[in-house]
Amino acid sequence: MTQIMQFISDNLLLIYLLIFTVILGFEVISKVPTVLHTPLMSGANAISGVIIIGAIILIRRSAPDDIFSLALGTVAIALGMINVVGGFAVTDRMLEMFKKKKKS
Amino acid sequence: MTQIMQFISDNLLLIYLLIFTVILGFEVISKVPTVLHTPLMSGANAISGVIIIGAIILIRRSAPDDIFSLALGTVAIALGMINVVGGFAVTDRMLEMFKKKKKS
Amino acid sequence: MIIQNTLVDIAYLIGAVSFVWGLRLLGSPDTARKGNTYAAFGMGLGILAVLLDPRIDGGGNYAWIGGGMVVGSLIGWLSAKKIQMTAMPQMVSIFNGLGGACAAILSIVELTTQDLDTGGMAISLFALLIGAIAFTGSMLAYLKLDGKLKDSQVTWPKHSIINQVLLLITIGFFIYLIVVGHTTGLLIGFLVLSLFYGWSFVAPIGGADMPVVISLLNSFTGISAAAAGLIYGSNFMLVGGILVGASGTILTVLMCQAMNRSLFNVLIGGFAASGGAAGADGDQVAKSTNAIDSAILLNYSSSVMFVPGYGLAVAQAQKALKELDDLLESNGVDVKYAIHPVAGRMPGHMNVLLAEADVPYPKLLDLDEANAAIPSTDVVVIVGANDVVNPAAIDDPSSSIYGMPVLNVWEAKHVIVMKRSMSTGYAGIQNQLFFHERTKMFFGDAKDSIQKLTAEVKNL
Amino acid sequence: MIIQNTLVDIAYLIGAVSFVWGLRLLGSPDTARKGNTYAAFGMGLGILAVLLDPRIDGGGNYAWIGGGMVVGSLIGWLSAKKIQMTAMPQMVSIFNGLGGACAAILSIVELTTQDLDTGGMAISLFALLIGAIAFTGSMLAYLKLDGKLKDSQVTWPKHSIINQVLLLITIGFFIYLIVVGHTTGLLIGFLVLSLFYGWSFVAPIGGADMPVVISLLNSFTGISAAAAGLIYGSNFMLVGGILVGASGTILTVLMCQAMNRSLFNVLIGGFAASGGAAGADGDQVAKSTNAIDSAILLNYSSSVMFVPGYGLAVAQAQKALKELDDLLESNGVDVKYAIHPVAGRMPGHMNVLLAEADVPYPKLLDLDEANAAIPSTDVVVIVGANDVVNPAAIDDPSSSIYGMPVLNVWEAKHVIVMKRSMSTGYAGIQNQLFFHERTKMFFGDAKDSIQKLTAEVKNL
Amino acid sequence: MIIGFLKEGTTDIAPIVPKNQSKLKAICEEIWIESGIAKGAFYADDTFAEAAIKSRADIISTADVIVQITPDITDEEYGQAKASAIFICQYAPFNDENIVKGLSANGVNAFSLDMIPRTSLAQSMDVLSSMASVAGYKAVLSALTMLPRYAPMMITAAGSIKPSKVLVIGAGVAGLQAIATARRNGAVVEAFDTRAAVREEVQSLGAKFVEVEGAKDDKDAGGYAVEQSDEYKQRQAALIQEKSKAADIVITTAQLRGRPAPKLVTEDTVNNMKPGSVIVDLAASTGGNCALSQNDKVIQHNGVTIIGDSNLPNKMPQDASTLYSNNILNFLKHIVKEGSIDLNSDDEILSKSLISKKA
Amino acid sequence: MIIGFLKEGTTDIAPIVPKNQSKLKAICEEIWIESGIAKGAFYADDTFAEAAIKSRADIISTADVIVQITPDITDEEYGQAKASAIFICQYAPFNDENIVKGLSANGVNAFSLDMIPRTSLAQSMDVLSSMASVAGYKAVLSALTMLPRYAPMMITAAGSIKPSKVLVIGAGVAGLQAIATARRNGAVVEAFDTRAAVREEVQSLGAKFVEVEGAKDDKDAGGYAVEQSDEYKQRQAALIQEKSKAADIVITTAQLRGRPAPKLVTEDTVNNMKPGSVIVDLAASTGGNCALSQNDKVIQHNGVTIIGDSNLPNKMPQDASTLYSNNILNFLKHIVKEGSIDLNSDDEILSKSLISKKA
Ligand SMILES: NC(=O)c1ccc[n+]([C@@H]2O[C@H](COP(=O)([O-])OP(=O)(O)OC[C@H]3O[C@@H](n4cnc5c(N)ncnc54)[C@H](OP(=O)(O)O)[C@@H]3O)[C@@H](O)[C@H]2O)c1
Ligand SMILES: NC(=O)c1ccc[n+]([C@@H]2O[C@H](COP(=O)([O-])OP(=O)(O)OC[C@H]3O[C@@H](n4cnc5c(N)ncnc54)[C@H](OP(=O)(O)O)[C@@H]3O)[C@@H](O)[C@H]2O)c1
Ligand SMILES: NC(=O)c1ccc[n+]([C@@H]2O[C@H](COP(=O)([O-])OP(=O)(O)OC[C@H]3O[C@@H](n4cnc5c(N)ncnc54)[C@H](O)[C@@H]3O)[C@@H](O)[C@H]2O)c1
Ligand SMILES: NC(=O)c1ccc[n+]([C@@H]2O[C@H](COP(=O)([O-])OP(=O)(O)OC[C@H]3O[C@@H](n4cnc5c(N)ncnc54)[C@H](O)[C@@H]3O)[C@@H](O)[C@H]2O)c1
Repeated sequence: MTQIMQFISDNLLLIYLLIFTVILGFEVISKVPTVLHTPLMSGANAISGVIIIGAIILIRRSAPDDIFSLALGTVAIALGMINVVGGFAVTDRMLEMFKKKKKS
Repeated sequence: MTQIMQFISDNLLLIYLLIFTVILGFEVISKVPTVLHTPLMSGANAISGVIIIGAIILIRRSAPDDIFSLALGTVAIALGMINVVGGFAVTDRMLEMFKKKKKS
Repeated sequence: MIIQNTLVDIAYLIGAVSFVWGLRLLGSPDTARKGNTYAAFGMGLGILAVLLDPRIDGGGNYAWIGGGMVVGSLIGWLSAKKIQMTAMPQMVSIFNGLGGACAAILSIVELTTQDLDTGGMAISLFALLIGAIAFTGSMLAYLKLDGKLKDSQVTWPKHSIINQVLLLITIGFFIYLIVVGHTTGLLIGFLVLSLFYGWSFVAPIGGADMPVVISLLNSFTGISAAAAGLIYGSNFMLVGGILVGASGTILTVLMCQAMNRSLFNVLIGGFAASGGAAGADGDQVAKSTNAIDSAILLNYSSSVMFVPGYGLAVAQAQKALKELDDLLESNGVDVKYAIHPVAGRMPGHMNVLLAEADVPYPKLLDLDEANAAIPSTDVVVIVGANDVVNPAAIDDPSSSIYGMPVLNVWEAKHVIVMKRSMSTGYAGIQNQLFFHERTKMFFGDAKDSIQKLTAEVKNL
Repeated sequence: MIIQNTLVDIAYLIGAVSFVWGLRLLGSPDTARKGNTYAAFGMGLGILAVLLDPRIDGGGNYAWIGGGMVVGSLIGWLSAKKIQMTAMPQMVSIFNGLGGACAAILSIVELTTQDLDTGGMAISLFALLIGAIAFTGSMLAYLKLDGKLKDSQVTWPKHSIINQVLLLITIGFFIYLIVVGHTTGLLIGFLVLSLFYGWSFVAPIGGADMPVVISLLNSFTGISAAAAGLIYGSNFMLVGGILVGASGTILTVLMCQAMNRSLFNVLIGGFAASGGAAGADGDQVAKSTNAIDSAILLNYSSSVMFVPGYGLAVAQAQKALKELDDLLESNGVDVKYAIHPVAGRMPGHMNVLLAEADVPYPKLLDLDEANAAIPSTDVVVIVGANDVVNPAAIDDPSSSIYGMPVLNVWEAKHVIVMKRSMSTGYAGIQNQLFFHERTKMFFGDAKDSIQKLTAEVKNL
Repeated sequence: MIIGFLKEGTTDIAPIVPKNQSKLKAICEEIWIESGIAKGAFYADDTFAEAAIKSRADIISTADVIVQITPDITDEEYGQAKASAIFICQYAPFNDENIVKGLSANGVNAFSLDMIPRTSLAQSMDVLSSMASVAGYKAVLSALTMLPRYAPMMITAAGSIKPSKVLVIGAGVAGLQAIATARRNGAVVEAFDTRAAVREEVQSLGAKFVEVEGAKDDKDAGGYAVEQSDEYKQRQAALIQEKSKAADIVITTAQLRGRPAPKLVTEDTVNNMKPGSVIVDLAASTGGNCALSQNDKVIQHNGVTIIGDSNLPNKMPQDASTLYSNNILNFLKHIVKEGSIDLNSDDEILSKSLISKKA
Repeated sequence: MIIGFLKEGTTDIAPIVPKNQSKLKAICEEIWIESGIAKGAFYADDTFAEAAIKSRADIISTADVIVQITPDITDEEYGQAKASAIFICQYAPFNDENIVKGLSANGVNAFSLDMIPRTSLAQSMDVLSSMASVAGYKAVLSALTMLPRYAPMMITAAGSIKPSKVLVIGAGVAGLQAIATARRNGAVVEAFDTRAAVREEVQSLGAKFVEVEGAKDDKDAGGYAVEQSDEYKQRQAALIQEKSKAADIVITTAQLRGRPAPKLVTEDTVNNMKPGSVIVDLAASTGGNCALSQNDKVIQHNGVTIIGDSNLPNKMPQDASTLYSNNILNFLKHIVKEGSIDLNSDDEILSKSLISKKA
């Protein structure tokens, strides 16, 4: 218990940031028209590809002979990159239909 | 320069929090009807009375014989409290007109 | 101890989230009141937390604290309760000024009693500066708003140049103090300068722009509170202050937009621009209104009377009007139409139009019925009529329409006049109704205006 | 070095803000595309930053990184480009699964190669669990959505009980690993269990609910990325992950609401509830739509044809319809009305109604004109008509209306049918149009539906 | 195939209008018309370029199909026609069963357009519908022309005028059209009918439906009204009297197929109406819904004008002719298959409207 | 003060209706009426409980104010009246300057209601406005009754009917009301006037304004139209011909005060119109806007019906009487101050309408 309490007190700023980010995430989405659900999901999915950052860190800090880490890390990078690039590209395609007509 | 840079790197989490809070502040207000401008201003003003927290800290940590700090601090508390209590009360009065009628 | 620490931290956290949530709810008419309560709750929690925080060591001095709090609460509560509705903006201004003063005092104490590093000193000085400006600025804004001081009494020639010079001096002083360090004397000088700048900053701004200024000063107070939060290491103050600073700034911009002006214009333009009220006749000024405010007025009233005139026909707004009618009725507002016998350009013109829009006959009142109903009507909305609601027919024997029966709309609680400009109607005579104290002008094509109004009512 | 550090930190910060801003813009049709670009920009900035961050020490190994990135980018780009519009949700599901897999792999490496404290271990295990679930769950969702697997092929009897037991076991295992510590074997076991649970979790959920599931799994991936952010001490990952986690959760709830179901219902209800499509005739199911989707469809099309029928008269929706017409016209949509000779209940019934709403005569097409125009019409909106758009008149010799000329609305690109239920019209016969692939049903009173639609078009 | 069109003395409605000539040509070889066939509808003979102008005798003796509005053909003339000749008219066989007997006895092949079933499919051939619609429209205009008052509400400098009240009794095709037309003109409209299904239809036109409780079920009457119980009739009479008193215009369209029209507006009711009010009785030809109405006459009774007219379409001959001629065209298009008519077809429309066939 | 109301042979409009009796009583001692004064408006004598029924001779010789619709009083009768007696009629002095001369010669105190200025204030007494409004309304109904076609568009199973086109020439009070009524009935309406201010008014009723370039400025004509140049008239004639050809109904209301009505619809134009079309000429009494129209007659020309009628309010006598009687009441209320009329007042309404005063 005290441990958890201590953790909270130690990472207070982080917790503030977390909570505020969550509120921001809610706030920003809360009034979205139904048709945008899928593109939004797709865009959010692409963002969730930030995991790639972790993969890059992993490889960068691995020893050049740590083949295990390097191989797995590279696979992870490839997977993450598919998520990122594919995700944004597919979202963009979905959103093509919303190109605004000029009002006459 | 380096000092500032160092400061940024040191307080990164704080800066994240600041920026996210600013965004949240913008986001939360951005679509407010004109009639709510005054009540909103009033409510925000009441919140700005958080400065009272500082005044309380000031007094609490002052030595009981540090009359200068205590006197000024007490004035500060009183002023801040007027801001807080008066602010919320006045806002509430302004908002009385928005009591929702039951739709018939 | 650690548990109590954490509980206090959590209380702060909840308080901060309450601020965010409260502000959010304050942004919509339906939830605004709840939002205010949330924010107040957050504040209460924060105060409780700081009173109980075991990490603050020192004398305690709860008597002082209690004394200050009781006095402040009482004054705040009483003044908020007995102030009149119309004087509330002034009150807010005073409150805000006091908040600023509080920040300034704290900074002074901090600067004089604590041993600060450069950063801490810079922040304290900043809080002092901003707090002091907020204090005197708000006070002047109050005096102006309350009519205690006229614009002309507080401006000097070339005021805006003076202000710019003052600003430069203040900034210079600020930097000097940070770099070179401060003495008590210098501090007092800086305080006085800041106070003076706050006053001088607000002085040339027109009385009508005071709400914008108050909002701006409010965000200043918020920023100074945030700065104080940094000094005291309180995330709660920091977050609360920043929130107010950010939303206050946005709000200021929105208020300027609602007045069709830029913030720059307000701050620099001084009086010159502030005379730009919508329509003026000699020294009479007609008040204008907009869709959102009218929407709230209509939606929260219990009886509304439309007075259609020739402008309704020109704008072909009859169907839009009926739609607004339906909407209001569905929100529980009682809606009637007052048909003046000569409204329009042919006998029965209004009847033809309203029949086209399918307004049921029982909703149409003729002159006598309408005049009987007007005194108990909350809002009369005049849609492109002019001569038929001209009080000159009753009180100006020299008028060409003197003696003609008209709709005595000015007897209603509120009057909204929809037309495109201040120009005259068929009879070519000015209409004093537009300058009546209960009248607000809603300029624009009638159909347009009604549609905007409808959209806003739907948004409520 | 410190400068470079700070620049990297600022890049991360800007990246994080871009995520927030991008998500915000993604929420409105007009700005969605820009939002996606912003988010992509933020990601690019983050990747750049991590590649340049001088604080990461180790082998560098840029070849490995480059290889992985090139391969991943190519695959991602190509598959996004050649996928068909209709298959995009599946694609998103795969992408999401890969993101989850990535998180799981990182966690494994972390757990096996690093020496972690309890907290770090807990977080890594959590990321592993969530990532693995997202991976297999998404893959199954893809297979189901793509029709590669039928619901019945992957469910076992009492599946939901099995799932609950599985969940308990998984949690137990998770706690055990944290408390007791892990070996490689145990880790592999945990991985397999997690993967299996992800699959089993999605298995009993009906195919029609897959989009909701994908959204949920997406927020899982986000959370696992955030957890990884904690492991690697990256605020950027943390913020990005949390944003996705939060908005993904809200989005999931919104999607459920749009389907008039609760999330609980979707997750636990399995197939049983998923059959609740709007109207069904035997094994035919009519697709239903709603105001927002119809609004976008209408607003972004270039020609719309209304087909009024007796239901328009019953709902007295003619004026509401005209208002929608006006609105669409003002947005550049070409609007026509197709009047079937026997629509309504008396000769000229529709004419009377539309004249009342002041629809100009040239907008009214008679049967022949309308049938000529329909194939080039983007959307046909049928407002309370039934018999007059019944294809049985053309292709079902046994029908009592066989031989009557009808409006061949099914030749248009999209058909929206507004009526209250699936019930029949005057002639009392079923209408195959409602089950046509291009038809969507918009249930409700016609006036109501139209007004909702209008409100949504205004919001666009 | 030759299709011949006969003129008729009693109506201005024409069975053929110029714009339908070419469409008819698509299903027959020749069109024969009498001179002046569409004069009443403002079409001169020279507008019929694709038709041949023939004498009545020629047409009767030579044409394969002979079309007229109402039967104005003697038994002798039937005898002069070809044995296979087919006559198309409105015979109104439900009013007089001897008509069919007579035709059959003469061995005439006759279609009666008023026997076409009232289904969605047949509506394009349904002359009862199209003419009733014209009648309902014209009834309101006739009434408004006679009415000494404004129809719409008028709030003017010279005083406020209340809107007129219109009571429509019988909301079939004619009644509904009357409701729509009266509402257009700004009158306040109430309508009354025994058929329950009509309520929604009346309301869909923005009028008020006046209900008498306890009407008989009419689901199986094919859209026609059924006779009601005596008690119901009493309640109905009371209600009509009450509503008529307040009304400025009463339009009655209630018919019972094959029976005299119900007397819904009694003399007493008329006496209680406001002077200057107007009654239009579209059922006048079958005895009238109003006790005082006289067929084809406009009479005054205690200041109330009573228009008894079952043939109002005749007052709007051009458009009525267009509609009627379209109905006939659609009917012919339906029954003529590859240039001939199969009288033994079991097509519902054909078999129901074929009232007499040469044995 | 005794106010007497005289009956008149030529109109059914009554100068007094029962509901105005008590209001009149507020400004005078007695109301005297002739028997049958409002019979044409469907009010029997016994509905005038507050008035006394007197003979014409009694009224003329005794009443202080004598009211009639149009002057149907002989010089001899004027002689029998009291010296202070005041006559109120529509004398139409602008049509014949001898009228005023005659009255003055006879020493008659006479108000002419058609001389009331057309200001906002006077509108409640303005009989020209109220009657023009009735005329415009009735003109459309008359035309629609005669028209062999539907007014509104009808898409029916028996074919699609195009909406009728109505051309209104002269968009004054009558013209505007005609526009509104025609639009209500579903017709497509175009209107034409020389006064530029009318454009917006026409459009405000949803009709299309047809413009001829180069009209003369009429700002100072007090709401009345001015004579136009010859070139303008030619362009106008061409346009009217073109529009009339397409029109089903033409309603003309163009008047020039004190001068014969402009001939806007020529014989040639009529010949070019569609058979069955209808012209209503509200200016018939001042010579007609249509070359062929005959006052108070309905004639046929080449299949076109021409209704020449300047007295259409007579066809709607009850409401027209209500309005007219209100106008008179309002006028009396305006000029009677404390029981008497000051003929020397400089009130604009009084002085402008007082056309003859005993020297
Ligand atoms: N009823 C009759 O029979 C008849 C006949 C002839 C004359 N008149 C006279 O006409 C007058 C009628 O009085 P009224 O009050 O109905 O009309 P009015 O006095 O003529 O005033 C109409 C007002 O509508 C405004 N307007 C015009 N177009 C508009 C638009 N599109 N949107 C919004 N407002 C618009 C105009 O102001 P803005 O330009 O500022 O927008 C104008 O002041 C009386 O003086 C009456 O005597 C009546
Ligand atoms: N035109 C004539 O002269 C005439 C005369 C008599 C009969 N008819 C016959 O009437 C039919 C006309 O065809 P139609 O397509 O116009 O009508 P319909 O086939 O009768 O269908 C009308 C549809 O409107 C829907 N509806 C009713 N009230 C509604 C409301 N408030 N909001 C939304 N929808 C509503 C009903 O479905 P829900 O209940 O599901 O809402 C119904 O299926 C033809 O069969 C024709 O032959 C015509
Ligand atoms: N399927 C189709 O497309 C089609 C076509 C034409 C008509 N119809 C139906 O057939 C129905 C009958 O049409 P119609 O106009 O020729 O009918 P109709 O002329 O026989 O009768 C007119 C109306 O009078 C009413 N009526 C009879 N007795 C009455 C009484 N005692 N009191 C009050 N009202 C009384 C009837 O109910 C009917 O509504 C129509 O309402 C219509 O729905 C259907
Ligand atoms: N102030 C008031 O309240 C009030 C009251 C009544 C009338 N008025 C004004 O007075 C005007 C005249 O009214 P009126 O109806 O008695 O006019 P009117 O009867 O004299 O003429 C009818 C119309 O015919 C038009 N006309 C004349 N010559 C024409 C020609 N050659 N071609 C086409 N059109 C021609 C006139 O411009 C007028 O609009 C009205 O339009 C109205 O604005 C004002």
